[in-house]
Amino acid sequence: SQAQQNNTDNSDSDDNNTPLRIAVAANFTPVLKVLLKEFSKQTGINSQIISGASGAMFLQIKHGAPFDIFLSADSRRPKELEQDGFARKNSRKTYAIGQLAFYTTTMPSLEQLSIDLEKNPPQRFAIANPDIAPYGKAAKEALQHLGLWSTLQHRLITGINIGQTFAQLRSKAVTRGIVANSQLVLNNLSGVLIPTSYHQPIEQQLVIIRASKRQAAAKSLSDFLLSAKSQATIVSYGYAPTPRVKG
Amino acid sequence: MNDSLINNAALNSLTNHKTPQLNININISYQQFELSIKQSIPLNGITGVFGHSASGKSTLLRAIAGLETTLTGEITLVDTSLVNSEQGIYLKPEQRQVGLVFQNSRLFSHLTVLGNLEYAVKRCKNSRLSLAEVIKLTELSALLDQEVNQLSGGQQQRVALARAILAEPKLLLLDEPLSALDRHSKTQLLKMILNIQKQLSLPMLYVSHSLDELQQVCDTLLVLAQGKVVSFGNIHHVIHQLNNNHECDLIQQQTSLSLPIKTFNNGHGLTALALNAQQDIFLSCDQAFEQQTQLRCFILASDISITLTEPSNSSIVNHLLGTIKQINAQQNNVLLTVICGSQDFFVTISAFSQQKLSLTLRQQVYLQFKASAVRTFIH
Amino acid sequence: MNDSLINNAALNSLTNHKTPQLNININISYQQFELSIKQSIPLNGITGVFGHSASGKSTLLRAIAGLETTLTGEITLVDTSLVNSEQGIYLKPEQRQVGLVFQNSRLFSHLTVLGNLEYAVKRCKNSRLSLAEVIKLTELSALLDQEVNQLSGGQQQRVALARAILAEPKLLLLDEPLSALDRHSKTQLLKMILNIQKQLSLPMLYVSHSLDELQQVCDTLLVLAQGKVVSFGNIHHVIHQLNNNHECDLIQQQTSLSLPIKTFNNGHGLTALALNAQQDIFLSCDQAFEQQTQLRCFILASDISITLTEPSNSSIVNHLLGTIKQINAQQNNVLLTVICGSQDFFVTISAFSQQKLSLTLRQQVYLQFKASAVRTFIH
Amino acid sequence: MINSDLQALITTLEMAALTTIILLIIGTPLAWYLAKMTSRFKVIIEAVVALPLVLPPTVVGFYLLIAFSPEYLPGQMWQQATGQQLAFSFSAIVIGSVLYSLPFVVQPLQKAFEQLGDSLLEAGALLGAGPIDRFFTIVLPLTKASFITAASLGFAHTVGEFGIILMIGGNIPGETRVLSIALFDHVEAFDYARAHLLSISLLISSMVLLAAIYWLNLPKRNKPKDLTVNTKREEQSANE
Amino acid sequence: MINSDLQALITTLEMAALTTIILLIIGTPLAWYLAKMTSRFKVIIEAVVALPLVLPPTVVGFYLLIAFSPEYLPGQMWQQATGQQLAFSFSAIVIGSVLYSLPFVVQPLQKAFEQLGDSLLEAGALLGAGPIDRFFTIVLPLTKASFITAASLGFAHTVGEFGIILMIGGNIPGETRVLSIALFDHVEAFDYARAHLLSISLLISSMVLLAAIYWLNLPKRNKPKDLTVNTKREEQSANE
Ligand SMILES: Nc1ncnc2c1ncn2[C@@H]1O[C@H](COP(=O)(O)OP(=O)(O)OP(=O)(O)O)[C@@H](O)[C@H]1O
Ligand SMILES: Nc1ncnc2c1ncn2[C@@H]1O[C@H](COP(=O)(O)OP(=O)(O)OP(=O)(O)O)[C@@H](O)[C@H]1O
Ligand SMILES: [Mg+2]
Ligand SMILES: [Mg+2]
Repeated sequence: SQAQQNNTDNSDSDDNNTPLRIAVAANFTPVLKVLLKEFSKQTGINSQIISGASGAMFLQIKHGAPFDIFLSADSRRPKELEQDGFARKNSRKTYAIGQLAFYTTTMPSLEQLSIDLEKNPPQRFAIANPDIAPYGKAAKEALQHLGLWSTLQHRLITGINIGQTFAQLRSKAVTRGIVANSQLVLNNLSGVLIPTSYHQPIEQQLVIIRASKRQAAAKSLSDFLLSAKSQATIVSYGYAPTPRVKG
Repeated sequence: MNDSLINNAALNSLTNHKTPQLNININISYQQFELSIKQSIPLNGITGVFGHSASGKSTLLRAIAGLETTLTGEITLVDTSLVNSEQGIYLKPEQRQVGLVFQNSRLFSHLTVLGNLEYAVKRCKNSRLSLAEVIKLTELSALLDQEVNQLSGGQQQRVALARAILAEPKLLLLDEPLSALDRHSKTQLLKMILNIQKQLSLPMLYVSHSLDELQQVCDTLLVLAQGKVVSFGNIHHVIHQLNNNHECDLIQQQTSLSLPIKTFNNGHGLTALALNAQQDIFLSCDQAFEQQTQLRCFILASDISITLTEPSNSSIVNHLLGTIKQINAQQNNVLLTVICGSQDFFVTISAFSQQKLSLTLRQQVYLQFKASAVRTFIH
Repeated sequence: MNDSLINNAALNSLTNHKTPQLNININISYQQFELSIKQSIPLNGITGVFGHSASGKSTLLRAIAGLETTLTGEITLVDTSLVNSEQGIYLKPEQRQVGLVFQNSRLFSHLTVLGNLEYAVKRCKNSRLSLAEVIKLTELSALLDQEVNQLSGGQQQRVALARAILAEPKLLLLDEPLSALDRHSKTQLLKMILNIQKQLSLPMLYVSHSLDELQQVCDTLLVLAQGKVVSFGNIHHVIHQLNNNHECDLIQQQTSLSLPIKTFNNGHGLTALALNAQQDIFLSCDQAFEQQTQLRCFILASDISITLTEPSNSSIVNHLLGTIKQINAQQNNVLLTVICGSQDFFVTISAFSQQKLSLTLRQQVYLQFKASAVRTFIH
Repeated sequence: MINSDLQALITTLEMAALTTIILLIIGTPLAWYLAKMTSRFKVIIEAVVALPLVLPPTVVGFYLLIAFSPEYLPGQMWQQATGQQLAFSFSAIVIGSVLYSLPFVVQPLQKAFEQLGDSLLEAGALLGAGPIDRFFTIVLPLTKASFITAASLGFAHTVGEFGIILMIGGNIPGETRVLSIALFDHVEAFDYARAHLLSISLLISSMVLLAAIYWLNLPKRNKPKDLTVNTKREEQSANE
Repeated sequence: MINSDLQALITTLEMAALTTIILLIIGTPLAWYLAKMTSRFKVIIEAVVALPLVLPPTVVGFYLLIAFSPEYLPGQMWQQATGQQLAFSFSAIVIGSVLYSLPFVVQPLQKAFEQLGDSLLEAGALLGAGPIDRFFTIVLPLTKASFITAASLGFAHTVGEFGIILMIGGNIPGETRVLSIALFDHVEAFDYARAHLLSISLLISSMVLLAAIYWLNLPKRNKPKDLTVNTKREEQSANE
């Protein structure tokens, strides 16, 4: 349904008093914080981070949440927002591509690890929920690709999102699992990277909210994030390099 | 009013015309008990309510106070209709201005003794009584700051009584207010109740199992049995009726009197009461009599003896010449009704003595009783 | 034991050697009240506890029952040490086998009447009493299924009494168990208490404000005032001591007696009691006397009169020749102690009569009192 | 940074305090009614009050979000009445918390009222105290402990509440970002040091607060008071 | 699919029932102790019991997970005692729920015990009833309503609990995947139809359950009983 029909494109009526409200998936928040310093230096735009679960923010946007731009952890929700008319047409961009990694301290290579997991599988293995979390879905695909799925399927601990999976691993209650590489980088932990070819790419997409009164600022943030410099920073935080930058 | 010579009919006609009344015509049904009372009670003094345990005394008081919600019928206090189930009137307890001293004292456990008293004072509309005065009369001065659940049984009753009086209701209901008290405290508090009754012209209904107590303070007596009124009227008349009621084991047979004081102290420590123009009754003098012109007293039928000739050389000061009106043989006793002037006296003698003296109706005899046999509860 | 001729010292020496005893030596301090009692109580009948309101009667019973945790000192029941604060012994209430009928009945509101009784029965170790029997004696049959908070005050007391008895404790403490009852119920229940006392040889402590009640059931009397024992011993002696205690307004002066029954019915409806070899006392005969060999009775001092010559032509059946032992002038009265055989009798006459008769010490006089002046509560 | 936590703390306290007050105002008459009501209908109301407990907070939040959005009636009515959107406002999180914490307030109060019994209320009525008067002078002091329990359960539950507030509040700093969300954010953002710090300070301050409440509620023993017999009343009567 | 929800329902009921039983077993003596204790120390214990309320469940869950992991003492001890890992087990979610729901059970019971007073307990003791006997024959029947409140608050709160269970349970089907998580999954997976269905069936069944509990707890009126005076006891005495 075109809920926001009478909301005209109001990019010109930017209200500079309220900060730019960025709804961002929790796993990207630390990187965004770093990038925003540069962004505000460049543009002078004052911004506010609202971090949370992509699913919750998606629902909130559909029910009128006062966000300007939404950095989701997946591509499904931005697509849906775009289709339903809550996001500005053509504002959907992939700003980062998730990189999976095995969380392990001992195993040096992926081959060794796979063999080890096959031979003496751990009692519990943590991934994000494949049904609802994009990192979970990708983890499942990667395990299938490695032929470990049938071994590990019944040993899975699934987190509500990749953040919870990481917390579960950090608590040492479970010792093996698949997390986002960016989490390992941020926390100076070592792991074994999983080639992005083993799964469908984890595209983290952004959209500009149609009802936003800060269209121009949102657009400049979007542009800023997609700039080569920012992309390099993002990759340095453990994300996979984006193959091609969509205009 | 208090003259025992006024008979029941006279009392009723009097009260019907002048005295404000409490009109009760109610029905309350419980599983095993039914209270069904139709009675007008004059509101000019203290009315006693007497009867066996579980005869419905507390239920009656609760109904008047507005705590029995299942009743049908009507209760009218002076001109105010408290309940009228036909007209759908049901005045809330707090609007009735009726006070009740419960059989169990029901003090507010979160307040001190003083707090309990002040609770009543704050909600009282008239303030004709002094809090300090009531505290003094109920001897609560030393207890004011005590927690109420640390009080002894008697102390609790005194607080409950003081609290109810301080609310200065239009009608005060007392449900065995003195049952947990010793003789001395009973006497003191009965005096207080009487004083306050007079001072505020506050009508009261007084439930008690002790006829002595009722005798002393009540003008009118209501006797209940199994939820019904069995007797009502001037207290002396009612008691004299009960004397002849054999099944009813409620009371000790006695002569109940209200007489004018003729001489407070005859110089020998005796007070003389005028029984009639010719005859006096003597009893031991007491300071408390000094302020009164009229005295309530009773003489147990067992305290009076009969002689055929005027006794002499005896310490017994009272001997009255009378005529035997009735002879009523009971198991080992004989109950005689002897009329002196116009007053009936009740005398029990042993069957043995009756045999010896072979008394007959209309015979003239001397009633003989000690000054100390003339009892007042207040002494 | 019950013979009034045994004096206090004899009683004590007797109890020290043979009768099991309750030894109390305790101290309880409250802010405004201190209980300090050192007393051995023989456990062979009912001991009355008497005293003004707030004299510490309930506190004493609570201490014996184990409900006062702040006490110091010791209590020993026969051979069992209930409390000994020096040795750190403090037996829990449920281990003492002591029963208590509270001043307020404390029934279990979640149980019916029968449920309350069965609660005691289930926890009773001996089962010498029949539940059905106790229900009959306390007249509770019709009430068994009733909720306890729907009961009248007197009904509640009866349930509480029945419940305590059914627990068949080693010692039963009764705190004004009959205060909310009418004369008839009181009489019935006093009889029951006496019967059960004898049947189970269950010693009891009985708190009451009514000396008449105590008189009837107690062998020994403990009088408390302000937390201290003021008098203890054979009930008749204690009462006679109190007669001479002027400040103490506790009792009506009286002669208190336990006498053997000589003739149950002399054919004229009188029962004769043997006062001594020569002299008898007569009172109205009652069915209840038939089963007894000994009778408790009291004669109020005010019920006895004095004549100088042997009376004749009088319905008064009792005239005893005695010698004046003591003359004690009070306000408007004179208290005479007259000795007949070895029994003291107490007589109050008016100051007026004393003046008229000018009685002197060691003078021989006739005591005169009606058969009905010899009172028993049970009748 | 620490500033933002402080702001969250202020929002939290405002929300919890307001919620607790509203809970007491709504919950007390409701509990009273349930305690004194005898109809079988009561069972239904009791169940409805307890319902929010059964659903996971995020799900309750989901439905509340729908209800509060301007597309549906409650949200629409609010918008018409106040001119502002209900969802994602401070008002929304207060309303959500009230609904969610209601059983914690109603149930302890209801039981307290039931256990209180009628006898003292009857005594109060016969001394002339009307229903409101009786409530404040008899019921309230005698059930004070249960009121404190109810209020502290309600308050604590509101402070700790998270799923609903996150959903209907939207985590907007200074308006609907509360401490529990901030704490969650720190954990999510792997900022464990700050999460630990915030948790510990929240624990300690709550502990102090709760201890203070319970301490206030301890029965006072042997507290001597002044004799205050010499009241106005006495002077009055002295003049008579 | 529907099968998996059914399994979640069974796990949920098992967990909630077990938790409620444990809560009553632990909570009752704790509440009794708190109600009868007079020391100032009590305040601290009361505050500690109430603490889990104040922290957001996910945060409580995180700390519990750390405690339950085999690296730390509680988790280690458990593993040594049972041979199994505590974290991500059914036992873990029960323990977590017990800790988290404890205040809902302890507080209503504590107030009920406090309001009960000593007089009937004294009467019971003097009829020979020891402490356990008194508890079951006097305290329990007189505070039955508060027990039902405590149990139903505890049960409902456990059913609705989500954050903690998710964190320490790990969403393992048949073991720790409970209904609240399943419901959340449906919402997250845009499966609103199923989410609505599950919510509504959860609501209706909880409502029926709660109504049944409260209905059981309605005071019975005028229920006539058989006269059972003719006990063994009477026969005994007849033989004497
Ligand atoms: N709410 C009630 N439900 C059922 N029966 C009741 C209720 N209230 C009183 N009764 C019954 O009514 C009768 C009268 O009770 P009431 O309290 O009026 O007696 P009473 O005359 O005051 O007795 P007492 O002198 O023993 O206090 C009793 O048999 C009692 O069991
Ligand atoms: N827990 C307590 N704290 C403080 N004072 C108390 C406590 N219990 C009793 N008292 C005081 O001890 C005194 C004696 O009380 P107790 O109940 O023993 O009297 P009693 O002889 O039974 O009187 P009554 O005949 O009126 O019942 C009273 O003054 C009472 O106020
Ligand atoms: Mg009564
Ligand atoms: Mg007492």
